[in-house]
Amino acid sequence: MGPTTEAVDTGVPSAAVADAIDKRAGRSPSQIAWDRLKSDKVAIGSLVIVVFFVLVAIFAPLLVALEGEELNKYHPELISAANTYPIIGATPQHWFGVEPRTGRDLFAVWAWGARPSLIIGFTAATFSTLLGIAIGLTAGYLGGVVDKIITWIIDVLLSLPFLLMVLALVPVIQSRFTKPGEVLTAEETSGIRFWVLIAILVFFGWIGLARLIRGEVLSLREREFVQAAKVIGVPTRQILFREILPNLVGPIIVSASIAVPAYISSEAALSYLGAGLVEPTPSWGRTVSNAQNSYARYPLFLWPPVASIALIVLALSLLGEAIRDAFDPNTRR
Amino acid sequence: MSAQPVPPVPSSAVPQNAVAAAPERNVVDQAPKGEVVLKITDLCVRFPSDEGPVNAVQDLTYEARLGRTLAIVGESGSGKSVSSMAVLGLHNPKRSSITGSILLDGTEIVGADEATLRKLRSNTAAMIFQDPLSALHPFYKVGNQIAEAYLAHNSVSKDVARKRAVEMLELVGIPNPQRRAKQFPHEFSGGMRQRAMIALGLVNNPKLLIADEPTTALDVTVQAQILDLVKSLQREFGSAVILITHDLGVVAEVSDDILVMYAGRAVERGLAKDVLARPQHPYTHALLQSLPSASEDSDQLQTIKGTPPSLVNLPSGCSFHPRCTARDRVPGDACATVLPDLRVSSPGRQIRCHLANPEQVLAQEGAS
Amino acid sequence: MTATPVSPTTPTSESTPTSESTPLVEVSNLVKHFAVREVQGLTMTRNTVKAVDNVSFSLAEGETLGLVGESGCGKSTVSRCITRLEMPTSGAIRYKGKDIARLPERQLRPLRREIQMIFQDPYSSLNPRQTVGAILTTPLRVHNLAKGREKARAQELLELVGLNPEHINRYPSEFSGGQRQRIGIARALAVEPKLIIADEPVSALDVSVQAQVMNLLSRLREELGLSFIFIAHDLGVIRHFCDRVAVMYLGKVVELGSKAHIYGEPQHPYTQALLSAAPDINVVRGIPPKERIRLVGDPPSPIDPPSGCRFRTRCWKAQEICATQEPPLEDKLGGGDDDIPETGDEHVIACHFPEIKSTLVAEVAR
Amino acid sequence: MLIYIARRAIMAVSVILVVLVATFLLFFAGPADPAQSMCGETRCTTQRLEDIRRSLGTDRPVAIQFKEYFQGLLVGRDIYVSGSPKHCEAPCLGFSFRTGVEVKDALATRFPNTAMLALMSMVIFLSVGVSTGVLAARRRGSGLDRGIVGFSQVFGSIPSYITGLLFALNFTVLYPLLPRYANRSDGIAGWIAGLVAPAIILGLFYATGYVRYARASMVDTLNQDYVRTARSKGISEQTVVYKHGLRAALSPVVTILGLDMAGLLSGTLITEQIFGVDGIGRFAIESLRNDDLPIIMGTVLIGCVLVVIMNLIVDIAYSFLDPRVRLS
Repeated sequence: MGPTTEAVDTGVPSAAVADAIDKRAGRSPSQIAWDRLKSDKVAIGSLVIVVFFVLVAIFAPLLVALEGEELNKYHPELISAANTYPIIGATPQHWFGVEPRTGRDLFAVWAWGARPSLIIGFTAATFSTLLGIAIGLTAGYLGGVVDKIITWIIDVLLSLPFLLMVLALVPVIQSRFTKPGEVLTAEETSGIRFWVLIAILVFFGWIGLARLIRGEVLSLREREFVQAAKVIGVPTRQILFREILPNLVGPIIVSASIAVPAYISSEAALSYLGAGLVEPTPSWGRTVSNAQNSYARYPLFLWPPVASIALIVLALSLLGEAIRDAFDPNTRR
Repeated sequence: MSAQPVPPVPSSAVPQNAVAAAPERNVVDQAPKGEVVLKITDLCVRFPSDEGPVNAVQDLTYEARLGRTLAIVGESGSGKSVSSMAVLGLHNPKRSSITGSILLDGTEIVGADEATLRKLRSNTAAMIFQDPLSALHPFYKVGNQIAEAYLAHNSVSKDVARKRAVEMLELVGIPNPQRRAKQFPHEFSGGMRQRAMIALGLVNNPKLLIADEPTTALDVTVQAQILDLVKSLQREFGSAVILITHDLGVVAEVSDDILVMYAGRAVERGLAKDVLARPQHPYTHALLQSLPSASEDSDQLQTIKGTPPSLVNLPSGCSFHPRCTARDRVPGDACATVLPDLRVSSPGRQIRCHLANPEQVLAQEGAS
Repeated sequence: MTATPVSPTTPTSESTPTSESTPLVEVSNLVKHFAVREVQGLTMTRNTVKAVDNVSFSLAEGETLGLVGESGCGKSTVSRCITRLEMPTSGAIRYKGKDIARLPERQLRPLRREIQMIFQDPYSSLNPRQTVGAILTTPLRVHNLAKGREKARAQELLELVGLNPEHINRYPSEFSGGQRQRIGIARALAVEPKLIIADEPVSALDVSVQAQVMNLLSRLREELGLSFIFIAHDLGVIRHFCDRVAVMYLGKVVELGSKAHIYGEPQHPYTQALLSAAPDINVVRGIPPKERIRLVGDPPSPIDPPSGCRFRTRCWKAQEICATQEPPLEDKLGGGDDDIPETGDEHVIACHFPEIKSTLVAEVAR
Repeated sequence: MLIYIARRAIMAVSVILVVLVATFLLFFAGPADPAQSMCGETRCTTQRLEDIRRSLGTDRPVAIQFKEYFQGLLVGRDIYVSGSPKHCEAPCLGFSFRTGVEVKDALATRFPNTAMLALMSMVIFLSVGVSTGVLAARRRGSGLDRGIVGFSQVFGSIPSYITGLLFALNFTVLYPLLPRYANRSDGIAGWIAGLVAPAIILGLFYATGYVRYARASMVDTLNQDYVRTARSKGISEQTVVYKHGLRAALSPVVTILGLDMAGLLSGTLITEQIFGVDGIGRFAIESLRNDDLPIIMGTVLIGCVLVVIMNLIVDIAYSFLDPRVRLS
């Protein structure tokens, strides 16, 4: 139920009479969403946090230099010989203390750790979004056998236990990059791991968006404006990209903005479980894994990575929710 | 279309009920009387919205009488459905503000508590809705949905209520009611669903039946069946019927009285046949003129310029004045500045218009 | 109004020479079936919905044909076949003598300029993500029209349909339903078509706006010399706008004739029932028709239509022959030629027992 | 109805088959040499490597290996373990490279732990999630509603392993408020008590999602015409909300439950690791570090079968909830 609230428009505007009151250009649905987003306090707050971490990642070397430290500099002199725990807490030299056993500067580990998280998160989100759009559009628009095959693949992938598969897949795929008998350096292994992670996240990540896009295309295809374009003789590709795709901008942006925190979270989880990034690439997830056993004695080890993962994932998620609300105000509370 | 003088209306068309009631303010005194079941006075319904309060219904006054059908006519957003939902107290009190008075069979509805409303719903006043597919619960069997309403107001066993539901389905002309009662709504055809909806409405023999666009979703041949059904059931039960519609043809087929609404306000009231034959409000007149006819050829349709106004931002003065062709017949700028009252313009007729001699003016309008 | 064909003045690219005798559109034996799956209990059956079954009609240049019938009668499917939104299962659709029923999209494209469509829902028929300008210039770009002055042409089109050309940068959401329908009409006119298929163009509009759009269509038809296939369920709208009327029931044309025939002396029981059921403005004015016909029940499913005459299950005249033999669509009772000499049009009915009834609509003293 | 179930079952079987083939190809036909990994750090002689390969059968063509694996699954087969043939009954998943224990048995002892954890958390997220969501929907726009939605948004956005880890470290290690995981063999009560903490964390994390699904679904349903019809019958508001509203609101929630099954298994996996629960997830991680391929493969297969079966159950439940699915 809803009373219509149409704009007051007295009469059919005569062409001769210039409409002096209303010279403004129309606002597209995206512009309206953007305006809504700008006035959303949660969104702005989340954005500030995200920007903070992005800056940390970009300027990590600079920040570490500012602290006066290096990433892989060991400080055995700060480690207690008796129990391998550091003898210092947070100090002006070591803002987040040092790592037990090795005495590495934890601020450096933390600052550099922001990089892989964000790079993996954004890269995987970009590729999985592109893949999702491509597959979803193909399935939705072509329909028929292609659609059946794609939906079947989606159904199969959706019933896979994701984490278990990924855990099992990471070493297998990694071995694909290794020739038999070859011994890789730690840097090489860690570089391969980095791309394997992205590949796996993308491989499992496109499904949701593809499903969504497929469904939307199926319903948009039946909308009269697409029919009108067909009657006009607009070529199929133009219908797809000019008529249908712009209507999916909202869902795509929302999906991508929700994918980024999901991937950052997954990277940290996998690294925590030992199937993610390996030394020497710094990673918050791995730091958490290393730090959990020292928690009772040296909680400073655990807190920065744990808080950072929680904070960035939370901020990105809330930002994603805010974007969703901005595109679809009906879902608002 | 041409400006032919409209022939007089045969007065024998409608069976007249001659129970007298005390004359009251704003009552169309020439109307034949039945017992007043529903009396609405100065009803206002507002909904908050992002752009400001939506004035869905303003200063609405009317009554419904036993044995008579009142048609409430208007375009989308005219407030016709909103006002009738208020009769059953179906607006969420948190998201609407309702003032004025709705006396349903002697009980005040505005501000009534849930228990009071519950006793009246279905028992005293029932409602049937436009789209029977979405108005029936998809997960429950039709018979059970009807029985539920009966059980709510009668202390009988479930079996008795189910039997009653089957009887009702039979009454509204559903073949094989025993079997049909055990089916789900999506197994019914459109016309059958609306019949089931009517069975649900009448199961407690209410004094007032509100039918909100009951035939809009149906095809014409089925619509005719449903209208016939409503008419015959009304004759049988003697209840008051409020028919909400935008279709003037439907009004002419079944209703005794008419109330025309525009932008949340009543603009014309009277006997249906009188109003439709000789409308006095420029809006009613224009609406009738703009209808293409299946029974005569026409070259050019009369139109109403512009679009219905926003309920958030109603025009000053008379809401219809920006679209009205007769406004220059009113001296000064009264139409744009002063909201006209709903006044008695001729015996049995009320209009909300500044025109002193509307029929004359509109006859000339039609001719020009 | 009478059916005077407006001489075509619109410049056309290539075209087969159209003589007086060749109709603009000729639909013959059009069939459109849809495959559906139906699961009932343990069995799943593959069925076909016979949405359009053997429909034939033709349309002369400048003429307006109305298609009328209840929902599910196939009138929209016919329109979607002519505009080739659907590929017909069989049958021919000849446009200027050329069969377009199974033409591949590439060869169809030049013809798309000449056949346009106006849609029912003013909210779904305009892309919410495009400005009015973009909506109106798309057809121009596709067909290479008004090169270099697309924007000016779009503004002309807005003016033509009575909208403010200044509003070219607005989005559809900023217009009311009636205005949106005008934009849809302007889009159809952008390619300077000869034939417009209008599928329920006013049924989604409020009564007060409906007449505006009807008048606009009448004006444009006259000014631009357009031919129309006009689909509606409202008999008043059809009578107002069309020269000839085809009445459809369950995928078949049951009666086809001039407006005068269909409204003045309908012969098919279904046409009669339809006319009798539709509440009419003259009834509103207190002029009741002399006779009322009420049908029983709902239309049967097009998946399993009745044998013989499809209307027989609801027909009061049905006899045995109706169940066994399908009545052909043909001239009955001497057709309309004798009764309405001035038009001399065909009047065909698919019924075994046709009977003229001229008492069904509220008559106005003339 | 039966057709519907049959179709879902066929789908389920096809998924399992695909996973079977895919995992087999990835693990057994991949360049990772099981023999090499069995030898591990202590380098074997070439002769010893060959022996191991022969006993595993990895020197034979992939197709034959797969045939044997598949045969083992269906009817059982003999596998050479440290030189001597050992019979492995159907469904045979092989023997652990490391310990020589039959994979099936190794998984069977750990499976109840995972199942119990998943079940307990499911009870928590369904009951807490749906009831809170319905409450929020009924009080839509109130402070309570905003609080519920806000909390579920924040709590649901923080990865469960972060909250889980902090919870585990603080309340089972640092300040042991809740019991730590104990083996089933040490007593059922202690076992279940030990699963409470991980189940609460996992359950609450998933509950946040269900709060929002249930709320959205309920808000949507309460705006439906049929709820208005129900209200116009004069039945009590309780009946309107719970009989007419909730019944219809639940079916979309159930579909989401089906989609969540795979995710729930991932959730139990990481929760097991954090809380030290000896379930199949933790077992898989451990085997992964040891390159114990038969176990990894067995776990993936079992995990997949579990998800598929749960999906099937949810689908069937859905068709019972909604008569339109049942009959069309």
